[in-house]
Amino acid sequence: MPFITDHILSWVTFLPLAGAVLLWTVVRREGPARWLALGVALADFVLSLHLWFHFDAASGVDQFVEHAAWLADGRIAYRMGMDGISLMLVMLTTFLGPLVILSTWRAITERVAEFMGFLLLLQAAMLGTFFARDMLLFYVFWEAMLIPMYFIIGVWGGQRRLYAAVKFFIFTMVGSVFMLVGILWLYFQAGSMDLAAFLSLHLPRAAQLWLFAAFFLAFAIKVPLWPLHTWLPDAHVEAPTAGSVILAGVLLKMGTYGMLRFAMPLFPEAVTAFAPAVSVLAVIGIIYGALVALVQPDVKKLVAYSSVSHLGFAVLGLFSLTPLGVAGSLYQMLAHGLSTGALFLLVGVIYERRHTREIAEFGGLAHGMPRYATLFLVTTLASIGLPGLAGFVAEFMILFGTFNSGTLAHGRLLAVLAATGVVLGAIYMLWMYQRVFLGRRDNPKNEGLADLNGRELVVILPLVLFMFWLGVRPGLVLDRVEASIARVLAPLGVEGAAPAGHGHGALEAPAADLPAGQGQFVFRNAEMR
Amino acid sequence: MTVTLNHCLGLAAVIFVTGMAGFIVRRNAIVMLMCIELMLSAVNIVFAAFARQHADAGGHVFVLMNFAVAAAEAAIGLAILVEIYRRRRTVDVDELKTLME
Amino acid sequence: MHSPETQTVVQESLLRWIVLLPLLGAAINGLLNRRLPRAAAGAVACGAVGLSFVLSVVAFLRLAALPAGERLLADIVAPWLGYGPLRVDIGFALDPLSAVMALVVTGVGLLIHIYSLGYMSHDKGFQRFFTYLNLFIFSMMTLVLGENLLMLFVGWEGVGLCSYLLISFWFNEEANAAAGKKAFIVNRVGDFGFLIGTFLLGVTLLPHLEPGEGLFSFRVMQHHAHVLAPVATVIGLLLFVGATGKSAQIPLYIWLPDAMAGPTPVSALIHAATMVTAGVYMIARMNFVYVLAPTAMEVVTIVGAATAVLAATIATTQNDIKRVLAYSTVSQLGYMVMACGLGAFAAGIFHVMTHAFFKALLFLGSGSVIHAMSGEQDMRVMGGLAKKLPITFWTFLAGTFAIAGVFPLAGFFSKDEILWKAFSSDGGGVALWLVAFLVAGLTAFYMMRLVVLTFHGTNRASQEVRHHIHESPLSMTLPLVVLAVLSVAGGWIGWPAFLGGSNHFEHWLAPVFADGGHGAAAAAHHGGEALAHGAAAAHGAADHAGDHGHVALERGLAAASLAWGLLGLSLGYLVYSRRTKVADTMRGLAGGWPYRILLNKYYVDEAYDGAIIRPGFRFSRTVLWKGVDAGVIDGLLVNGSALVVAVIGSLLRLLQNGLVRFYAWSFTVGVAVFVVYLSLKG
Amino acid sequence: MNGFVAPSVGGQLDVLLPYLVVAVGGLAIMLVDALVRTRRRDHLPFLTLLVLLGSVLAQLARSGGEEREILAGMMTVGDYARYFNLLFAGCGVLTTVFAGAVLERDGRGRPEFYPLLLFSILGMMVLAAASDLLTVFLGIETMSLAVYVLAGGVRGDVRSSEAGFKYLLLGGFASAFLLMGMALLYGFAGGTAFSDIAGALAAREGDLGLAMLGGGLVLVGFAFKVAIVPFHMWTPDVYDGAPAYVTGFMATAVKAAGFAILVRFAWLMQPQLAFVWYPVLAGLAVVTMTVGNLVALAQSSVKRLLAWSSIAHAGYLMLGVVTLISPATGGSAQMVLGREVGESAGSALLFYLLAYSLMNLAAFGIVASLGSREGEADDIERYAGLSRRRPVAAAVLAVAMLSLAGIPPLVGFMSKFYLFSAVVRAGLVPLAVIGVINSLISVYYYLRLLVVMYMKKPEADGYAGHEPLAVGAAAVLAGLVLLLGVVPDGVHRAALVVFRQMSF
Repeated sequence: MPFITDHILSWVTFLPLAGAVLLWTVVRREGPARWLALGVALADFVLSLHLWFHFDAASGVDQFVEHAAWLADGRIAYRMGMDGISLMLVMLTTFLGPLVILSTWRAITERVAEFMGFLLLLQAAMLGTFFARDMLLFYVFWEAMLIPMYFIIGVWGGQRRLYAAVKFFIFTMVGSVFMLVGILWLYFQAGSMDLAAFLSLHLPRAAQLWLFAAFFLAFAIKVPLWPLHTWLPDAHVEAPTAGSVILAGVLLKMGTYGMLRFAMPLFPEAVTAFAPAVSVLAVIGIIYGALVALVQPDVKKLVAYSSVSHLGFAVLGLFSLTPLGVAGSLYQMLAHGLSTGALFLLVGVIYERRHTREIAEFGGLAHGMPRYATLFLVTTLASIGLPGLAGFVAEFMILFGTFNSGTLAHGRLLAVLAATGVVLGAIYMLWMYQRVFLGRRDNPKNEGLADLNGRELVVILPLVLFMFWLGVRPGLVLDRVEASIARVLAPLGVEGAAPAGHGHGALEAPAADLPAGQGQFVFRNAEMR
Repeated sequence: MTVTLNHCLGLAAVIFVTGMAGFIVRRNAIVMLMCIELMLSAVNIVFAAFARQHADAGGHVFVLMNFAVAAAEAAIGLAILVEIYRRRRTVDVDELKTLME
Repeated sequence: MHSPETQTVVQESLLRWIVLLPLLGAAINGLLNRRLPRAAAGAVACGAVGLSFVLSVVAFLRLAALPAGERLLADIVAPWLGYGPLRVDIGFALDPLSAVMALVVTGVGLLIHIYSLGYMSHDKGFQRFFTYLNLFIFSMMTLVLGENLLMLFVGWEGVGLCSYLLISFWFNEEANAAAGKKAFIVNRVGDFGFLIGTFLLGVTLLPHLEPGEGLFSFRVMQHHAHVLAPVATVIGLLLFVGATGKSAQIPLYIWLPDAMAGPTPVSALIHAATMVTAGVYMIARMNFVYVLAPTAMEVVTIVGAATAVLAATIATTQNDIKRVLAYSTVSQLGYMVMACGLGAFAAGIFHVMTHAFFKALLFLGSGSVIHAMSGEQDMRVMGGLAKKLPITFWTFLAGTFAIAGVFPLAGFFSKDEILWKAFSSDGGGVALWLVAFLVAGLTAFYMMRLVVLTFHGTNRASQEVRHHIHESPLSMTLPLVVLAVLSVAGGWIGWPAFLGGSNHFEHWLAPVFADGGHGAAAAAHHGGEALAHGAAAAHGAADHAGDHGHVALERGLAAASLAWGLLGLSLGYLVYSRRTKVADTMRGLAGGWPYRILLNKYYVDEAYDGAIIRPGFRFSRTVLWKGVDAGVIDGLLVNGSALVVAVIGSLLRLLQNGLVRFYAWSFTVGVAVFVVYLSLKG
Repeated sequence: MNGFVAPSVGGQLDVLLPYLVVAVGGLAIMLVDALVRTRRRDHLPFLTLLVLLGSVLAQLARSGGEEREILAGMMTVGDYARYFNLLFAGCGVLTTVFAGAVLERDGRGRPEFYPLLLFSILGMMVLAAASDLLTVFLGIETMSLAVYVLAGGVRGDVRSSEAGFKYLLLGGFASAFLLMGMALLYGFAGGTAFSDIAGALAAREGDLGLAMLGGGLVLVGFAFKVAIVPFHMWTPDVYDGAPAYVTGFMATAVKAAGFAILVRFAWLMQPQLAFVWYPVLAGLAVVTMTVGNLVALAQSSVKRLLAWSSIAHAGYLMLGVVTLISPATGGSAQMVLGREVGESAGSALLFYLLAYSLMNLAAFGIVASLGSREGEADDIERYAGLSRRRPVAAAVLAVAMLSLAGIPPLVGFMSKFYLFSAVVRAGLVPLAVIGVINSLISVYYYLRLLVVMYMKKPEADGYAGHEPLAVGAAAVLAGLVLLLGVVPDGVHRAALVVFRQMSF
């Protein structure tokens, strides 16, 4: 169907939006609303499969490009494109979409149509953010994400939902507004909002530092990077399950995606200047998040803090400034999306049954609900990076990359410190698992809780499946992103996997005897753009 | 002595400031309205003076317009004031404090 | 895609099935679970392991068929991690070393599977148990046959997981769950070191790889070993941290005794015969690194020796039959580690094998006892079981003599080998020999104590318990017998030269470690002075068989250790069977503080708890969470700034007082300011 | 200059037509109301709409073409004037709709309302086209005098009359300053026509001090009308006291008119005086937006909240004016860069005024519709759960709020985007940063209304007023807010053209 495939990106992006509009205007009754939402999400996933199968991994350039003048004689335009990096996050988004909707089947009982509408709207905004190749367009999608999430938390949330919702909104805005000024400034330097035009600027160092700070703040808050993380636990705890899943699954990745797509290639000098500081923050976040997760009485809050820790890894990988670390970071985005998403879904399951998330309330659940316990365990193991599951690949690549970082000062020390996060991860996760699932089933309220039903299995199993798949066959992802990451990092003049200490002298050596596919890991400034 | 431009301007300034001060100090609404008239007349003096200096009629025209508008304004003001007086039995503006933070 | 270097070696697709069959079994049992009748479940599990044992034998024979120099079968299944220069394959390799381990793991594993059929027959988690057990065999075989360090790590973590699952198998008991968690976490601490070591290894190797070489492939690493020379010590130590976790060495041994919470077959399989020896295997596997790192080797030796002593002393006082065996295991592991530290990798592995036989036997025996005593594990209420459980008793006795190093049982050869290396190697010396010697005696002593308390004298259990005592079913006794035979004869393949044998075992392994020596020589070539020593040590280790210089001395020492062992045995017998002077003096000690210290395992757990765990939690809760998160960031910065803004707002609000005259006044002030400014400007 | 040439109206009728339509229409409606003796008066809004429609048609009949001076240069009618006239007419139409609905509901006859509305619009139209101090003065006063009554003329409503009177007093006080400024400018230029002033400035003849002081006072007069701190004090009280439909009119049309002349006047004085005024105007802009937002945070009354928000927005707009006259425009609009910056600022201002009117009218329309005979919907807490009682009204109000907060893809964001990009382009990055920080603060209180409407449980005494017509009109506005948020280019281009024609 050419009329679809020629504008596939627009279709993928705006199909959910159309669904949302329908849900707010026409389809108001609960049942139909649920099915419509599910249908739309599934359709969107099917559409996105086209991207997966027709993506040309070799080149790594933006593909399925769409362009239409928008403002200022086309200096600001509707520019959409997708490279390997976007592809992965888009697939994650469209893949989670239907599952999330399915997970709310029983959880959301009032204002169903509105809720589903907001979910779809959110999905549209997120997809747009991943596709946008025009800075204003990007910013519009970026900000547009706020509104639906704000409502999802604020209307369908828990006790302190108002506080959480506003906190989420304001926190994110704080970052964005400065980025906006930065974008405007660049706009007049480049004479266009085209990302490519931005990339071709040669900015003075001072300017780079300011602009990087402006952009980075926005993304760091979204990630969230310590110490800007405090909105996350509140948001997670108050948000309904679906909200948490989307939040952890995709929304947080916006931060790391933004860093990778914009902050890093646009301001190479600033990146090298800030990288040490940022990576230190990341490591603090890893350990800090883990330690705080250790003492959380609420399962959801524990998972929330674990996200802080996990995404610390992602940021660390990015600012290791090695292709391996960056790829690992991208992989971490996916792995975390799967495992933490699944964790929130599972927590939601027990919350639906018991209407509490206090760890102390539980114990010995494994007796009554073996399936639930098993899947929960697998997910737990995935999130603590057990080999064979997705998390391990990501953490290994990130830590190895950081350890191997030629540009990052103290790369090795940081990698070592970060690795302690792996240990701590095991501690807080397994301790939580023990207190919730093992031991005697003392609390009578936990008697006779139903095990996972068919619908819940359908929601969880695909995620678990992919945890294994990504754990065993990373090539699925890595082969598709290699070229794109190389392109994105080109402005940084990052050398390939040249070892630490070996400085630039050693660059030519690997270039010479690396076979094709590895040669691209050696960048010379000539090859930028 | 001959009346120069500066004399006129000086006089106007004095009257204007008087009106201004009166507006700020006095609490009687009617007096405040009169203070505004006072300031306007100061303006008229300036216009007239400059009109003479530039030998240009525009200033005089302005003065005339000014009278008209001032009258209209006073009329409306008094009308609303009457409405207020009906309800409040006062013309003390400091009493008008139902609207405040 | 097969990385080029595998072309040179024989491709043997058999290997993957050795690993995958148990996984298949686990999958079947796991998915069908209760739906599968016990008999079928048992059959599936044992069948899977049995098959992979058979395949291991086949593979072993094929390997043996090759000329000694090129004994290597490889099976590269698929690429795993491929990104730029980083290339790691999913692949398996069989060389003399892994062949030995494979046979031991699948063989002993099979026996224990069979044993479990009887032992777990009444447990409602029967299918789950065999799922985990098969899963363990799968992980362990991945660890053993892994073609590269990362595959080994996969297995490494896998066995850790399985031990977690099996220790907390009866998770109804909070204690069991806790024990499982403890095991996993302590191992994680070890893995931390292992990972860092891996990174350092990879980073150092990366720039020297030829195209398509798998970064962590053992072959590749061995081939490039010389470039590791500068960092070998650090790598060696880091990897050893991992070993201290898995193989329960100081300071991370604390998890193993608690691990006895698991079902006894698990203790036998995982916490005695196979998994805990993974650390030793890994060190032997990475011998080419260690031979370059004399310092690391010394550390390994010392830690091993210390652990051996510490655990042995504790073992003498424990009352729980399984705990005694657990500490004995720790101490024996110390032995093996020490051997590796001395460069006597072959001897270490040899002891791994023999220990697998007799320690498995002992655990299964104790299991049989516990089974008979309807779950009782405290030896103080046992006794006099010899007559009631004849098979168990005699097999157990065989095991005891084996571990005590009685000639010509298995234990004698391996232990004597290690003692000799402790004495003769450049790393060792008289002092070390004495330590090891002491441990040997202690071992004999506490093992005999165990035997006496359990089987000798009259039973001290309650009426109905005593009433139920009965010999175990065939499925349990059969493995006992087989293992007993192995414990007796298993050592003969390592019959040493000085007793007129020709240590087949060491020769079989020689190529693996000889190459290590080779690499060391190369390194000595590259690395220069500092490493010559280590290289020499390796040589001493590698081809000591050929050296007949100290035959007399060797014989003397062997005799001494044998005598010493017997002394220990008889001492144990005397003290705990009938009243004598010696016994009384010994008992006199029992009340004293040395005894209490030993009984409480040197208070190590308490120390960890008080020094690290509690403070850690307190810090996280009070300082980080309540303090930094809630207090500083949210309270001070976020809500604080919001508050300031709000306050300013409501202050400005006060200006809006509704007074026209005030409004006019502010207006005028504004004008005045403007005018003044203009007059200044103009 | 000879001011004694009798202005020949002949040949200018076509241009004057819109003005005449409104003026005559206003008078006509007064007569009709006086003559027709029916109790019901729902024909008045209808007639008003007709008049406004007529003026609009008269506009469009003669759109395009050059600016033309008419009435001997008293007025200059061109696209600039037309742009604003259409804006005023639009505001008038919606105000009429809202007022009609509300007055009908409250059963309050206000026959004088509609003609006065028209007269105030007439004043605005004159103001937008004024090219002579005299017309400026007449325009402002016509507008103001009418609005005083619109605000204060609700019989039997103390708050209303108090608001009206306060407005009148301070308005008079302010016009005194305005006039004094004009007088001084007259003294400087020797004529009241803008051309005279421009000429004098260009020739640098006469006492520039007079020009600066006079111009400054005139600016103060305008600043009062558009509520720039510290000349804003009347705003919250009057907005609060006046009925919502009038407040909406004041917040949009009156403000727009004020800026219409402010922009024109600033551009007129720009060449010589930019450097003198620019810093103080910048200061005023910053203070205005900051004070407006900060105080708005502390509001519990919706109308006061909107009042303060309108002050804040006046601050943003002032930022545009600052950019317009900033040194970046090169002191002389003839330089190319200066010209570009000037254009971007001017067009941004025009677009912003339109956008601001759309979203504000939508908001006030809803507020007006929610009220009842007992009183207006002013207490923010009683909006609780509105989304359940009046979903459409709540949604419209929510859109308006988000747009005011500058969240994409709503026109509020686009207008801020155009404005701030002009500011940044002029190199005034610090001002832009202050601006965005302010809009960040503003988010908080705009969200508060959303929180109350959507996230709080409904109260028993919650507002439930329901005026389908008013809500419908507001919904249309909300639609426009969204539409122009997505495709603002057309309007922005128009604004650009309009401003060009006015300025060069």
